[in-house]
Amino acid sequence: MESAEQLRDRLLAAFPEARVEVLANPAPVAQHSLIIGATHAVQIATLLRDDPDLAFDYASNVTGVDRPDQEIKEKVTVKETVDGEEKEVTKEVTRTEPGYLEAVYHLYSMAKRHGPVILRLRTENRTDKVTLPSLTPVWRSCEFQEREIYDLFGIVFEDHPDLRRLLMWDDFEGHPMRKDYVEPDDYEWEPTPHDAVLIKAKRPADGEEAAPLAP
Amino acid sequence: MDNPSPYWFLVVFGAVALVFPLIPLGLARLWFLVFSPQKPSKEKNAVYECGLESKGDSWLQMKVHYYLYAIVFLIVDVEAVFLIPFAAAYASLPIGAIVAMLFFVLLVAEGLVWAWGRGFLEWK
Amino acid sequence: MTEADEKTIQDLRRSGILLTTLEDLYNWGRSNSVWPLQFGLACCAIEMIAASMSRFDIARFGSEVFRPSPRQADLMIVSGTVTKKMAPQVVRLYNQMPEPKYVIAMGACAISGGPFKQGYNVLKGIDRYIPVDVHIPGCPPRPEALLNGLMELQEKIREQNLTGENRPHHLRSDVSGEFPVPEFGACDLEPPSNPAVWTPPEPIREGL
Amino acid sequence: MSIPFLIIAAVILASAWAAVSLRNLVHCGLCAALSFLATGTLYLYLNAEFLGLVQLMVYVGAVAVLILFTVLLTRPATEAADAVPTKRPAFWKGALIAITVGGAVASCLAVYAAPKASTAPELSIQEIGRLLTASQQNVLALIIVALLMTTALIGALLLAAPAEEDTKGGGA
Amino acid sequence: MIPGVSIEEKTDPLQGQILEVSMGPHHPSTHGVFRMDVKLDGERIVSLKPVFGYLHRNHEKIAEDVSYLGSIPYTDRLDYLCSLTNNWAYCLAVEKLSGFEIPERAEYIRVIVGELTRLVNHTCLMGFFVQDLGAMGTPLMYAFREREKILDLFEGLTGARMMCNYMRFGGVRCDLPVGWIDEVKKVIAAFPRFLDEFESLLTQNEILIARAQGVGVLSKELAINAGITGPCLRASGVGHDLRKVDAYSIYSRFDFKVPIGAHGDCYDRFMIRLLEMRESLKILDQAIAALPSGQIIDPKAKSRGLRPKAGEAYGRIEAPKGELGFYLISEGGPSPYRYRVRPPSLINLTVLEDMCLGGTVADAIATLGSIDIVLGEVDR
Amino acid sequence: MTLVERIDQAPLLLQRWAVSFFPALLQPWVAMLISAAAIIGVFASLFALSTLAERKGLGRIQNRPGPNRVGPFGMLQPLADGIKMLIKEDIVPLRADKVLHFLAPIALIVPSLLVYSVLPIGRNLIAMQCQLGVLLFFAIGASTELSIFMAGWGSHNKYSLLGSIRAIAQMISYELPMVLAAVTVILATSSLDTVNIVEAQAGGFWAWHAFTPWGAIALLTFFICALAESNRAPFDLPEAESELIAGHLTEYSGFKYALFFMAEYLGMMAISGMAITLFLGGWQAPLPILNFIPSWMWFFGKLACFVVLFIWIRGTLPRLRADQLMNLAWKFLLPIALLNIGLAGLWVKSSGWIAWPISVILLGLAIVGLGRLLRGSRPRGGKRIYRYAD
Amino acid sequence: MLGTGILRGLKETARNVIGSFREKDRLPTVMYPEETVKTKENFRTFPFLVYDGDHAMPGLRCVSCRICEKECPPQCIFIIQERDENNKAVKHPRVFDIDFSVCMQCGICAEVCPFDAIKMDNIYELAGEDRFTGLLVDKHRLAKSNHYYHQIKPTEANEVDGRLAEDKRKAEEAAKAKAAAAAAKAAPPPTAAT
Repeated sequence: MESAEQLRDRLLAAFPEARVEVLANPAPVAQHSLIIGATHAVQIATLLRDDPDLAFDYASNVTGVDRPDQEIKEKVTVKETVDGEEKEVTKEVTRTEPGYLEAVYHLYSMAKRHGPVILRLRTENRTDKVTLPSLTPVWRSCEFQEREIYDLFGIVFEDHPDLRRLLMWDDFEGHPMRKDYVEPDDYEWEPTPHDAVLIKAKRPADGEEAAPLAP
Repeated sequence: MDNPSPYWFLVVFGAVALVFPLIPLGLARLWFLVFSPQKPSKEKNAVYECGLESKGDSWLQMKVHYYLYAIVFLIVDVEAVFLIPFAAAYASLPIGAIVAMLFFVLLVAEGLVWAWGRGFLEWK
Repeated sequence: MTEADEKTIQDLRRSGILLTTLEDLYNWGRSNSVWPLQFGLACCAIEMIAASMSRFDIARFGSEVFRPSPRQADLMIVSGTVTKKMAPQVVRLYNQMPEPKYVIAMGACAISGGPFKQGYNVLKGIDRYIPVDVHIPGCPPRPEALLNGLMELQEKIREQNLTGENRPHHLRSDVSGEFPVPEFGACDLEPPSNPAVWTPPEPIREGL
Repeated sequence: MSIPFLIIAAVILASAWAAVSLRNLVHCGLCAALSFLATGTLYLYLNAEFLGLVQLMVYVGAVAVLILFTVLLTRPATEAADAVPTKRPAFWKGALIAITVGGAVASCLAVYAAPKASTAPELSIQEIGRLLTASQQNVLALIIVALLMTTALIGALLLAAPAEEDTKGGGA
Repeated sequence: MIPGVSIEEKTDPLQGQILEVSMGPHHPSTHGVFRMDVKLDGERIVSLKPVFGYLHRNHEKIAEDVSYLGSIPYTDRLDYLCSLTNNWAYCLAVEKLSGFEIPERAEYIRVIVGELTRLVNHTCLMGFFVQDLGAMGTPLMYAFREREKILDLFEGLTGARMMCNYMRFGGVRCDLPVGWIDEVKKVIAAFPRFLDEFESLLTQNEILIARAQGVGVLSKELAINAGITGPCLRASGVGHDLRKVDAYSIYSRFDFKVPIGAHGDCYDRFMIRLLEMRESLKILDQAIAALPSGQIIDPKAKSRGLRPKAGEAYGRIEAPKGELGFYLISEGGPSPYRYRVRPPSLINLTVLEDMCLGGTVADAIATLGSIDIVLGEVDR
Repeated sequence: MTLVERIDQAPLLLQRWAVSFFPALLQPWVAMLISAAAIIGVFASLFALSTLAERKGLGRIQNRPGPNRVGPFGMLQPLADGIKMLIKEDIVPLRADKVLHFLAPIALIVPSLLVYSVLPIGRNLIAMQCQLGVLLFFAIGASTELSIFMAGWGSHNKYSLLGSIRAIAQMISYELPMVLAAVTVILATSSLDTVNIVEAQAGGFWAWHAFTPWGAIALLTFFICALAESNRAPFDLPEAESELIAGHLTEYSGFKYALFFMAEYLGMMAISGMAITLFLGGWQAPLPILNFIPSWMWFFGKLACFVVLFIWIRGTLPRLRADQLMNLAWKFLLPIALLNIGLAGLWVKSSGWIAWPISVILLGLAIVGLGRLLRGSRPRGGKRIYRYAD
Repeated sequence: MLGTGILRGLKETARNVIGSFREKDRLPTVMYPEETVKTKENFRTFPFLVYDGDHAMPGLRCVSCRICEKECPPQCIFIIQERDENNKAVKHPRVFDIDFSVCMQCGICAEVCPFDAIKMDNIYELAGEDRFTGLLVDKHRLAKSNHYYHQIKPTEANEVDGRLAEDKRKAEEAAKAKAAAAAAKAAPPPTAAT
């Protein structure tokens, strides 16, 4: 099978305006993925499915990932004019990396028995621009999984035939798989030491130190 | 009536058979009165529908196919009714009578075959 | 056994052998013919099915008649995780069972939410909404544990009085026969528990 | 006029009245079935055994079912029937037909002289069977009945069959 | 255009009303708390919408809170009929993420318990399927009779009947107890007798044939496009088995075949499982014969306090129900940043409506039974 | 009267003895009352026994012992169930048609009992000998459909309504081949009187109607229809658990449900009794040597065999689908039954041996042909061959 | 076709009925309250605390290190460490509760315990009416003797005992060596070379 880079080049050759980037995966398996721009996603997906060399006829796993806004502290070297003299100063800057929601598609080919190709589609942010094109028209197997992503992460898939909540009830508010989802406070006092439970039950911890660990 | 017709037994039996289920039902009613009060309530006595609240009316308009079925049944039932006295008398009947009856049966059967061919016997 | 109990028993003795015989018969009949609702929720349901299969054979206790309709069932075996999405249905099914009815909470999930207690969609114990007669811990409990729970329940039924102050609630006319069905709220059930059935225990832990 | 006859007659009349006057069509159908049942009983009481049992089998077993299915074909039975539409011409047409038929029946009854001794002939089932094909007239009647039944079957099916079946099953 | 078929609802008032019935969540044959909102025209289905979530236990959310090790017992409860293959798939994903090696012996043990799990699953499924067709539980009883024997093996090896919690990253938790292999041999030697019994009880039964053949047909093209995996896919005529395709673990060493059907109906799905069990028995025989001695876990691997380096991995195996995949993203923390299960049951349900349209309720029940779902996995 | 005869006629003698205490005017009526009570008593206890037999028998089929803890060998299980049913709260759905909901079980159980009046249970042991016994059986049996409709429609539940519609369609469809199968016997014996029919089969099992080509086919037809008429597996569609929860019984609780249950068993035993009467020699012993065993024991023995067969089939077979069920009735059983009448006629008119080959050939052709036709509605039948992927 | 399959099925069930009277394999029912399935040695249900010696509380092996509490996936273990008069931590749990109504019987606590102090029991008959007091098990109910452990899991217990004895020996040796070293440091003995 072609490597991620080759695939990117092939896709860029077919759709020169499209955004296709390779995202390296440092894990030992090295399943690298392709970040696809939303505008050309359906065309690229159709190509991946229909091209006889690629023939990715089977979308195995479709899932969402939530990347909240991150505060990144980094040291930046800036040139500043101090006392009329230009100096290189190292400053610590706090920068907020905007968060996004991501839909990840794992594609395989049953015909050619190769794979996976991993597509990643990213929304612009996590609040209002959370729309992505649905790939259900290309692979039917995305139908429920995209509904699940809509339910749990809040990504709205355009052109999805039946975009409703999949797991939670219809009037449910919020998207529970997001990292910042706050669960309803419905624990009773209970004997388990589950930290959250104890905090919720508002009982101060003993404050004792942990015993020495195993020798 | 010194020698009642055998069918009077049906009347007597019918009466007894009517009383038979009423006894336990009455006993049950008595039990509820004395010991265990019945507690009907809105939720409990609602219509069961897989644990959900029932949607829509369950008394609804049915398909015409059920009706067609009943028609076919009625006709064949009547045919069977004609067959019974014929069968009872069969042993003493001449061949002509049997042929006539065969004709009768075949005529009705033809209707049945027609209905079969047109697909009216398909349950939908 | 409290004094009041003793007194009731004395009262019963006095009121004649007929009543006690009736009570015995009543309890004998009920306890030996506990028909469960055919109702499985999750993993424990498989062990519940296993309990009705040839190796364990719940039929020996007369309980193999798993009725699909709540109208003919005596026992609801809550076998598995009750999610918040499922809880109203469970309560409604319980309501639709005729009295006298019993509930066995089978497995950790049904008792308290169990390992999934931390989940946002998991009800932390079915006893928040309906009264549970027997708890069977385990994840899942062995089929024998279910049989053990069933025998526990039969024992409980046999000890119930037909008259007197401590007669079970289904014999009282002043206790309602149904429990409010919770509704879906914005992110939790409304109400989150039925205070008439369930009160959380007082924190009694020493050292906290 | 014996007491059993009175009881049976009362049941027939009451259930027939209920069948036309009840609001719920399913109840009407069931009352009609009761009326059939009572009629069957009347036949039995009059020693017309075969007729009585056939009445039970065909009317209670088949016609009543047909009626109930027909009721189910209508709009949901719970909907209250409209009040009798006295204003509409249909009512007057109906009334006219009723009066005509009633008059005809009444005049027939007036002309008809009932035979004095109305004891039913003792007719065994074998005798009935033999009579079915005993004479040419009887055979003719039998064949006509068969033809009628077949026609009724085909006609009823064609009338009631949904339109799609008509277009589809041309070759049969 | 969405692949698949659709049927228009009739609106002709003479045709009777469309009856809306919900089958489930409490229904004897929805395999747990599953619900199908069915619209019926007479007895024909004109619309069938599955409703999920009645067993949504937040598995993924919980797994993103607990340690890598702590998720293993939770995976047991995904597809609660086959906990060992769930363990396996998860361990495979973690192994891919952190690069552990698996010793020979552990691989063999995994194959043995994995195939035993397949036997358990298929046995039960066939029992449930025939139960759904209305048999009074007899085939199910026979199936559970055999299942108990295999559960005894699991109990002897892992300590639990259903929730085995047996595999660990880089191997398995404990070695085989003394005499366990002999018991396995006994069980699998007796197993063909059960299969024969089951076959003569059912496969030629006219009623079963009438109920299952030509019912719930799934075409090859739709099956591939809808991501159907496992026996459902193979019954539709696609010879796709991850044990052959990926040849993960040591499956390339065994001689076994992949049965495929030609019609894609309920009967094929039923028969494919029956045939697969016979193949599993073959694998078991070979694996037991070749079981090496040695280590059972990679000494480099650690279970407690595992913190894989940042990265992601998708590991998949051929679970009895189809492709079971785990997708993990690590940020280097003690628990995965993103943990996702690709449940075969949920995705196999995608085509449920297509398979049921035009059939009767009874067909829908049969079709659902033949797909083989477990709600713990569908809703997670 | 010999002792054997005395035992044989014991029920009758007991009845006469009891009646003799009453004034002559009342005697026929008291006799009727006693017969009615006896029928109800005997068959109600047989109902209890057969539920127990069913639970234990199904258990044995399924490799488990079944109820064995209530009383000795679990014998008291039906009693416990009965007590429980009696004290169970009786739920009538709020939206149900209360009158029909209440009347349905009663309207079902009365005809289920009435049909027993024409079953000859032993020599001279028949509650009501009448000329048209067989017709009476079917005529009264036909009214149970209405009761089931009342139950299903009266419950105001979708499953109930669907179940009852199915039940009616099924029962009317199977009534026809059943009646036609009985017609063959009427043809052969020229009588509708059940006693005459039994007596026509005297002399040994070779005289039973089941041992003629038309009789065998008619018995088979009758038996299949009996399964369907009593809503037993594999024709238990009206209460198909896996589809319709409990069909028309869904909304019934307490003793009303028990009554339905009882009616099902009573119907099953009545139809079995009729099959025995028509085809299996009724109370006749299979061999003349065995005549010392009381006639009613033969009847109940044969009945027990039928009940066992019912249980056995229930424990083995999956359920048919509604349309297949209808097809089986209309497109297989009905033509076969019609043809069978013709063969029976041939048999009666011909000298016997020549009818054998003709019957066998014709019936064989018809069964195979119709079977093909029936199977033809499916895309492909028969044994399938499975390939293996490479 | 034409019923042969049905007949074959009927034959199969008939064989099972007859077999149920003759073969153990066709009537595998265990008459539960009277007889029980012999569970396998590995079988686990709920955890218990092992103590050595005759007295439960002093003999607990648990040192209150709280590893199990942290590793327990559903977090059903609750431990508070014992403190002496001087508020100094003692290697003994003051409170050791396990909520059986939450426990998922995974056995991870026993697996991670470095002191072999918590092990998996094999009792399962715990059905009761009371959820809170009945299923919240404290250290007194959890404590079971090493003897009991040997009874339910002989192989494993022997292995553990061996390992503990080994550890103890090593620890003693180490202590001895340490003491010797300390002594040597304090005053190098002349015989050290031998």
